[in-house]
Amino acid sequence: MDALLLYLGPVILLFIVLGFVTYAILAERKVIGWIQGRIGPNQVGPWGLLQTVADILKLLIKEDTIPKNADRSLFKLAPILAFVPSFAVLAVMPFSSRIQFANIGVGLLYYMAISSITTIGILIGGWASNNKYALLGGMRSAAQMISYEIPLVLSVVGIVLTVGSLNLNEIVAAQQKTWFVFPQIIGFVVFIIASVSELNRTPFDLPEAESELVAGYHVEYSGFRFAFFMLAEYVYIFAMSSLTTVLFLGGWNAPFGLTFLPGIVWFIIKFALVVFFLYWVRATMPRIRVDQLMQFAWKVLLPLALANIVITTLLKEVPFFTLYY
Amino acid sequence: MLGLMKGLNVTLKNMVKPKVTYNYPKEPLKMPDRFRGIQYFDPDKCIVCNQCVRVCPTDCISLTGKKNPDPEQKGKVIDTYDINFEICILCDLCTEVCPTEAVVMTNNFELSTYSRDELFKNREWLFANDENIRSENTLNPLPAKKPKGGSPS
Amino acid sequence: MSEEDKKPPVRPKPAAKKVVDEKALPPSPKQPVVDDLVTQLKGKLGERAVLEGYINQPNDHLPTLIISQEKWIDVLSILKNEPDLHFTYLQNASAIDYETHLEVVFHLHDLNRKERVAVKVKLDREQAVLPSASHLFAAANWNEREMYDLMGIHFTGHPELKRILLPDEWVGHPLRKDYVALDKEV
Amino acid sequence: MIRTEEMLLNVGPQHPSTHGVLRLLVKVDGERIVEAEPVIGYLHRGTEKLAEDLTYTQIIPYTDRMDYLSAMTNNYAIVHATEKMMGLEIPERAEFLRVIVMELNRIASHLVWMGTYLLDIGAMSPFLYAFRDREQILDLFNELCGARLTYNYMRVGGVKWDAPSGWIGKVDHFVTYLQKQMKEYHQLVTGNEIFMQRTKGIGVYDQETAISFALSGANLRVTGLNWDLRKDSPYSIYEKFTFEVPVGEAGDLYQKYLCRMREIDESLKIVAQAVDDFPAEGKIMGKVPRVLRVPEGEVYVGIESPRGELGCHIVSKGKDKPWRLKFRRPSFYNLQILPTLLKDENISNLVAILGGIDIVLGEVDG
Repeated sequence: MDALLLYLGPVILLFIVLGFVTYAILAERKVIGWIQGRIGPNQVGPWGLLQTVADILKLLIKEDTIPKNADRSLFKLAPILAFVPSFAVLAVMPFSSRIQFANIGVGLLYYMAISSITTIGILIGGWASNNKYALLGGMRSAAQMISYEIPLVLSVVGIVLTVGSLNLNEIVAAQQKTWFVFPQIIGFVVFIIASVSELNRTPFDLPEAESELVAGYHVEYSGFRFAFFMLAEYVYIFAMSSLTTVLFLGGWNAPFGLTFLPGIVWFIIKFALVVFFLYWVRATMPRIRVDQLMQFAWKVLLPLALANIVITTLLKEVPFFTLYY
Repeated sequence: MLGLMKGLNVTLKNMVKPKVTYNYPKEPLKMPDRFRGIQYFDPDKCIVCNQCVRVCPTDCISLTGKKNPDPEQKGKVIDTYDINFEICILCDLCTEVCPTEAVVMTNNFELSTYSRDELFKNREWLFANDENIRSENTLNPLPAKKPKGGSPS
Repeated sequence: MSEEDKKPPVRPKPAAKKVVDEKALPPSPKQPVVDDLVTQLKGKLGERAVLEGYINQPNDHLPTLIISQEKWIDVLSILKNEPDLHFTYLQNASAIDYETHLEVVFHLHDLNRKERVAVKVKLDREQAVLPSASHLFAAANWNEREMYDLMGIHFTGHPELKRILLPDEWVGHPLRKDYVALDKEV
Repeated sequence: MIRTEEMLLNVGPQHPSTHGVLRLLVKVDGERIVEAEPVIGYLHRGTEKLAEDLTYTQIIPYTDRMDYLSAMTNNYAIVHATEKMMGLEIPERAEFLRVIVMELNRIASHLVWMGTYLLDIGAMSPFLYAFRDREQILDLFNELCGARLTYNYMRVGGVKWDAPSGWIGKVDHFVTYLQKQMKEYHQLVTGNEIFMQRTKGIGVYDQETAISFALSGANLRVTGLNWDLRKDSPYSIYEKFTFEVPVGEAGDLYQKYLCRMREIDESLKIVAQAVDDFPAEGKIMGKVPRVLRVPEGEVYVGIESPRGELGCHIVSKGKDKPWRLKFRRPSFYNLQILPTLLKDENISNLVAILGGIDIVLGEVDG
């Protein structure tokens, strides 16, 4: 039974994630549509529920094109390299007190480490396409992801200091009284900004800035390979929203002692709010400029994240605050 | 930060506002009366004065007349009347000059076809296009027969 | 077109001037302006610099000068750089084919005094060559390319005289009256 | 400094941010632009040549297609030049209608500019909000003249249609509506820090450069020069209305944005005044001969289109067709400054600067 679950579990998760991606895309289009005074997709299926299914089907039956002067093997490798880490990071995510695949001691570190591999996939994709826009997009992506990984990691150091562990379960358990969003507010803001940037979403969607670089690193991709890039992007939304929930919003813990709902439901509610916030930001903000993006990471976010660490360590020793830190 | 917050507030408020899109093509779009759509042509009214052909800026109208079959009557009657909708820009000048309102605008605007050849509309097709005809048309009415015409002053 | 062919004019006259003559309009309030301009330019560049100066009455009494081809750049430079003239704004640049000759018109504007002047130069149709004014007016650059492209006037000293609106391999200059389109249907 | 290899990037003619079919040959060093050369003419339809074979009335629908975002001003340019040559009197009601539609069209055009500009910079929603509000203007035009973009509304001597019953009231209603909406735009865009960062101090040029390149419209006014043909060489009945000419100082993109937004406010003021003073009745066509024969001569008139000075230069030989018709197309003049502005800029600024000029390719290419 355990062995069966060991193999079957990830498959089930994969389908859950695919289902999420399908409806996350639809929800994004719907939400942005409503914000913009439109209805959003409503033609395929009731309320457009089958729209993404139709889109994916279209992508699957599309001709598989590879540009003549592209580096064929790298061109094929890139989408896989971009997608696999996005799914692999889900292994350590505690969705509820019982649903988790790998409860490892360095869960947080594992997440951060594995997710950076995607950058290589994007860079390879941009380079192998042999297209100037793709190259620019790939370069931007590499610069951006590397710059923003540092504030992202540093912003959660405060939590690690408080909990004294990198294990995600222990981090959730430590939030039974107070969610970390309150004591770690600076860390939270830095984390949210850096994570939006890691996700390559507006206002940090420079690698695929459609009004500048047409589509950026995936400009030459079509059909199934393009679907993989899209899939990676949305699985990361799934992963990053989960991580935000786990780190700052108390994971499966119920707020105000409202324990009549099971932990997983609370997790989903918090998770959905984070996802909605991402859509909402996307519908509102313009795109930041590439040089300002770098300045922002190194000159604003990094000092803030460092200050947060210092404040956390100091407050840990102050009598009253020890309760929260 | 404040500006960004204000922006988020605006978008959130707009999310619950009523939507402005039309359910076209499921529900046909109602165009105002003056809308310049595909022409309707009434062969009985045409006096073959050729004004529409001369005024057309893109030369998309071609017509031929023949002698009136009724020997009592003078003048000509229309034989063929074609409008090439590949190049017609629906500028309204032909209906403006037509003294008898033989060619008038309708509110129909759907012209898409799978072949360019189908955009070449002849007299019969234009006569059959008799729905949603515009009420005001000519600026150039025949002096005696139509005292008020469509002159909008 | 054929009517014009039948009566070859001995000396080409500007079209606008005829209107003024025929209708015998009352003298324009702007007459002193144009007289002053003509004297000033003639004094600086010699009698032959300005061929004619008149008022284009229908066009809000627009002072109009006809410049000799040789002094074109000198006149423009004086009009632009003289402090009391200061026509720095190139409002419009057109080229016209009168069948007997070509004409280039620059409408200049002084934005401070709100004064306008039109300067014209007549060119031979076969050898339409004019020195470029793009170093005086940055806006003249593309305008001269457009005139070259559509009217076939060669501007000497232009930094990049090539076709601008039509493809580089186009044959002929379409705005010339004797231009024959290759494809009649288009 | 390390020298890197320069790369030739072909932006357009099919690119989301070139607003049509503009092509830019950009030499880039990393993301820095070394040199940019606009290639135009992809939308050249030879309007000026075609016009030589058309009567004055027939030219009007062709002008609709030049600056397709503000066809009313284009209509007016040609009819105004023709009327000036023929010395026609225009009935007051017709002039009022012309001013109302031209100012509404200016608002519509600026709204599209605002929306597409924000889209270039990466914000999606302002684009749809702007189109939502512009749609109301297009509906008004549709009701007035039966078309949403290619109006063909003005005629030599007046306008084609009188206002349908209730139309003036709708215009008045719209003015109030848009004045409210403008506040929302300012909340959404004007104070947005990212937008300010993207536009403040970018694409700056001084007044002398602007005059030398013969820029016009907001592109000229942003350098601090108060120059608006509606004020400085008044045409139609603009002298009757009180309005201000918004002027910038810094000459950067943010000021340009503010200028255009304030121009919308001023246009709304003009429309509101015109609606209030709208003559209860009157003719909409002056005394015009059936066949328009323009006396021999030439005339150049410039009017203030949303993009700048739209001029019409007619040379007539006394026929019913112009001997030569030349349009001073403001986008064509304004685009010329682009290579100068793009030098040593970042690629992200390319779209911001290009968008700031506000070109319509139908007009650039004639």
